[in-house]
Amino acid sequence: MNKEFAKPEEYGLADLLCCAASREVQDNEIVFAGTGLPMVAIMLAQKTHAPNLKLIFEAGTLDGRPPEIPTSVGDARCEMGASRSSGLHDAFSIAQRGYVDLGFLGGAEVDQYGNVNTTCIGDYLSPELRLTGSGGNPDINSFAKRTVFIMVHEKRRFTEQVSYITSPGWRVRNWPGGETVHRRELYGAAYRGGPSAVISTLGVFRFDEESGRIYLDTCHAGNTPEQIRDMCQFDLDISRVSGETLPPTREELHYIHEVLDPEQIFIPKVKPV
Amino acid sequence: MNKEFAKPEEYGLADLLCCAASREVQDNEIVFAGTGLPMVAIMLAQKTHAPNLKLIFEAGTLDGRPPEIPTSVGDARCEMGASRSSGLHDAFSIAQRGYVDLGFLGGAEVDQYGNVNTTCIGDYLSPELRLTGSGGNPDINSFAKRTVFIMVHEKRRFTEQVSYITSPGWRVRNWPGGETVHRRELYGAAYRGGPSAVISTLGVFRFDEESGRIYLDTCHAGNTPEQIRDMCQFDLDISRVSGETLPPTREELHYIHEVLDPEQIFIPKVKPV
Amino acid sequence: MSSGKRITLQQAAEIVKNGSSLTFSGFTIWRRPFALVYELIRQRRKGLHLIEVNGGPQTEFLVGAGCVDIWESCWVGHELYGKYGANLSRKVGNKEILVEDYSHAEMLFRFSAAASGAPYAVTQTSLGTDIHNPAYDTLGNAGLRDGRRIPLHKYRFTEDPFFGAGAQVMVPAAKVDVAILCVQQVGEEGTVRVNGQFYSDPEVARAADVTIVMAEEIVPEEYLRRDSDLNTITSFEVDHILEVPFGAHPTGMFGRYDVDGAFLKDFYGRTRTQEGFDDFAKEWIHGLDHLGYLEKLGWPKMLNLKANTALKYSTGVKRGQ
Amino acid sequence: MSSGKRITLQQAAEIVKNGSSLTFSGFTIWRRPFALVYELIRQRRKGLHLIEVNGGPQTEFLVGAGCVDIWESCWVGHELYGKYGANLSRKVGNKEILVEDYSHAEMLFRFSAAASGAPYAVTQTSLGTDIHNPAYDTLGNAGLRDGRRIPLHKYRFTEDPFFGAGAQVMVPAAKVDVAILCVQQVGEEGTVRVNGQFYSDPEVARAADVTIVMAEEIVPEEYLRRDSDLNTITSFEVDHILEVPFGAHPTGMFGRYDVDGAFLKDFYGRTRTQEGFDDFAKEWIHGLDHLGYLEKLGWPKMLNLKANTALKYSTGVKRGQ
Repeated sequence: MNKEFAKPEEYGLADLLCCAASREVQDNEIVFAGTGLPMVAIMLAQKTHAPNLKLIFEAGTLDGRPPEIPTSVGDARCEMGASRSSGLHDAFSIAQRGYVDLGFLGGAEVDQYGNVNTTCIGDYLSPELRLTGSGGNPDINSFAKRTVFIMVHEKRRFTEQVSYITSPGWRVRNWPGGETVHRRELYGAAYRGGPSAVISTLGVFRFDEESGRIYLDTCHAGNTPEQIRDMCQFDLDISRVSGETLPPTREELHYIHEVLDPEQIFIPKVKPV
Repeated sequence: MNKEFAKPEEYGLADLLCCAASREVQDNEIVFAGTGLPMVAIMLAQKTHAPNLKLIFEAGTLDGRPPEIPTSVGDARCEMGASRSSGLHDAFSIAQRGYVDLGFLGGAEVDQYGNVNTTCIGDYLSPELRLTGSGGNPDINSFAKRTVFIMVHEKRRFTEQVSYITSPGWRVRNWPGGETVHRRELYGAAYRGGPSAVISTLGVFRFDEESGRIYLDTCHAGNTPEQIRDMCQFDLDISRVSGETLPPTREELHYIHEVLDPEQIFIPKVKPV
Repeated sequence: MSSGKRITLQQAAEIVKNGSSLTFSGFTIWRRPFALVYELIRQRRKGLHLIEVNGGPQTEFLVGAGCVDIWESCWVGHELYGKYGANLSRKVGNKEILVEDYSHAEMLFRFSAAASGAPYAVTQTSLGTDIHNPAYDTLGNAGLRDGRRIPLHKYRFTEDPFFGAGAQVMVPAAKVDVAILCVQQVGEEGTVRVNGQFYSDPEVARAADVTIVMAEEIVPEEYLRRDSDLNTITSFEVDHILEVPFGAHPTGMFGRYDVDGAFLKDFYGRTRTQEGFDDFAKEWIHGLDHLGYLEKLGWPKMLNLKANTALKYSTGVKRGQ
Repeated sequence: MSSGKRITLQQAAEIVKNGSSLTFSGFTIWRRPFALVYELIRQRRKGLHLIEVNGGPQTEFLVGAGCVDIWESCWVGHELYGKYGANLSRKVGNKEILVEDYSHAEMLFRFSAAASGAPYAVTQTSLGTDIHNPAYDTLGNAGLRDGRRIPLHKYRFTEDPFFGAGAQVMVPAAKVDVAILCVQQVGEEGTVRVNGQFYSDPEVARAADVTIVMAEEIVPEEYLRRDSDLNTITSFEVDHILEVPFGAHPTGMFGRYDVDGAFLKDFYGRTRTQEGFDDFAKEWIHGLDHLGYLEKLGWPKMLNLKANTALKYSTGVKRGQ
């Protein structure tokens, strides 16, 4: 199939994010997927460069091969073609046991160490806005070797310090004291890695495992490193930018729109001008 | 059916033990059963006075209604008609959760506090004879509200102190120190009772919950309390004897030999003289 | 054999008292015991303590109706049909409800511990997050930790002494008064067969003191016992049963019917305010019984949601809408 | 899709090294991976560390053959066909083997902990017994507690801090190198479907670093995935698969064949002495391969053991004999 890159007018931002996320997956990996764009990204990887990846849905579907995109991890479509339809105890036990290579997650806020908040905006004890809560975000992030966050980029979301650490980044709190330590010091046998990338609507960010700090890796077309730095409340490291985020290929766009999400449940189709 | 007591020549010792064990079961109870005579006893209770008892087999069969006596708790006959065929995690979780009313167990040695040994004869570190090991004996005995032991009565088996406490009686060891304490002090929330009877080939013994000591309740026909006391290494309390162990009824013998164990796998048929 | 476990929807709701702690079957927007949730709202139950592996529309309905004083869980929303729990969020903002946050795996391990009679579980999840921040112990701050239903601590830290695996979080067993399950089939004696993912249903059924099972169908116990290795929950773990077809609506049931996304979207859109919730409840809950509710939903909608028996999901639903 | 997981019996045995720790599927005299146990004996494997939820004939064969240095479990015997483990007992008497005793539930919870990646489990079973006697810590007394495969302590005591439930025993996760399972069906990619009781198979498969599945049949993966809620172990938890019909003989397999009681009785009767064992092994193990073994057993016996497909057990076997 046509592996040429598509032209800018042929795809939208959601397509770009989906393809960038898909390329984080390597073949044969065991991937823990949430609902929405991550699921499209993983299934895209399955159709293209990672045919042997194994998909786990938090609700209990193990090595799933849904024929159509499920709209939720509890969806009946998850069960079809799976190795097992089971429950949460299996899904989380498998994760804690160390089987999971990669998890895709989202967040409302992220800080420079990859700590993510999905719990509340403002003081936890008197929040401005209560959000959905953690879900499995901290669990997948605790147990997987790598996690990738997909986020809408607004300056208030790329914050100096998240209101509430829902999901552990590279430098976390050592409770009950609360002093900041490297994740490695806290996790012991469960230390297998941590957040490896944030894919925002402006660019792709990665982390330095030692310092635990985020840096800009690639900019999506039309954004400069400096512009992206201005869109962060913390001082973004732009010294390691490797170039522009690669656009979707025609093959990828075909799979997204003709095979995986023809109903445009998660990814709208760019209308020809 | 004929609920008259059978005449002495119509039944054997195994019949008597089986019926005595069966009468320990009350209707609607959840009963944890091992292989052999206990299983016949429980199924006998199911056929007679306890039609609604629920049977659990350690290997994972829950609320079983085997059409024939299984020869082991892993037997395919366990599965037939059961509510669930599952695994050990369910069986032991259900037990620890407190569902089990009664467990039937065996033992090589028992002491005056109902501690039972199925592990070794002689010093554990240099045993005269290594036995089968604990199996689920201590587990069922820890979690059930009542346990009943069925044992061959030899003087060396009714001992002052068992070689090894495999299964906890009423007075047990408080490790790491090893001082003897009442079971109630040790078990906390898991304290629900303990050994309630020993059915030996000579008589039926019960326990005083407060002192934890065994006493003789009934003698099987042909044995006097004094004779039974002489067959114990400890000083058996015979002050509370209530009489003779009731013989099997004709109905019970019918079920044992015509319905439950016609193949005489566990209970031999007494041959007419 | 009849076990006398069969009760009505009204009787089932009466088992849940003001102040009871409560949990449910299902996952997010799937297999939630809605017919009974509606009945609890009709009976104006108060002071409930919800302890959920994860929340969903059932949380939002009960919270919106003012039935809930404490919510202990990890997540609430309507997935694709409403991205957060607007009713919970409003009540948190107004300090009308106490929220105790754990992670999803922590909640699951808490229920697993309770289901196996253990007082707690050890795990390495969520280390270093604010979930473990001692200042954020809501029930402790409210002075509610009595060591009976509510554990004396939200969590404790320890170290693995066996393999040097490092820091461990001890999370207390999730003990609840009543679990309400919504499944495909239950036998007359209580044996449950769930089709598809069983989520955390086996754990919540066993963790609760009283377990009520609502099923699409009550089937002959013998039918289920013919293949005992296909069953999900044991007869004696279930105290009461009732047959309520389409009882999970607006959530979905594997193999039977899909999620009614349009209904959830409408709920989510209309219940940002208390007035909006009250209006919605007047329209869809109060003054109706379960059959009246189904009549009001109507045949065209229900036939459209009905799953294709080969595929196990509806081919008629326009998804994401 | 072929996964390249298929290996031969000989290759499977070679995965188990001298000194490996090893565990098995099944329960007492059911679904034990005998074809592979025989092959390990033929290959004269040494120094094995068996960690078993419970033992059975497979233990007795491996112990009798001198393959085992350490046995960590709770029970060994042949049920109705041999009431204790005579080979183990002999080697314990001669101090040729180390035995570490736990209770059955403790072994199960140890495997459950390992399977869920936890370093230990807490339980209240067996409190006050000599299982917890500190003097009887065999592996500790032998100086083998390295904190890697063998935990630093046999157990630890603690108290429940959450509900005042009292004394708790912490039992270490059972970590093993290799698990060998014997089941009815495995798919080409490793998905396992067990019929009947699954005992502790899911836990041991996940607790092990390498999992080998011997099945009566390797079936198309698609066949198993058509009903994913009937499967027992996930594809990616299984590393190697092999098809070995009647591979559990002389133990039984639900729905396929019964226990060969006569064979076990013969083994039990003849192997009280080492000479007896060696003689038995010469007759039934060495110099044979699996097909040769089946030929030697012969058609009349195997047809007699074969389960009736409606009842799931053999109607031909005279039980107890």
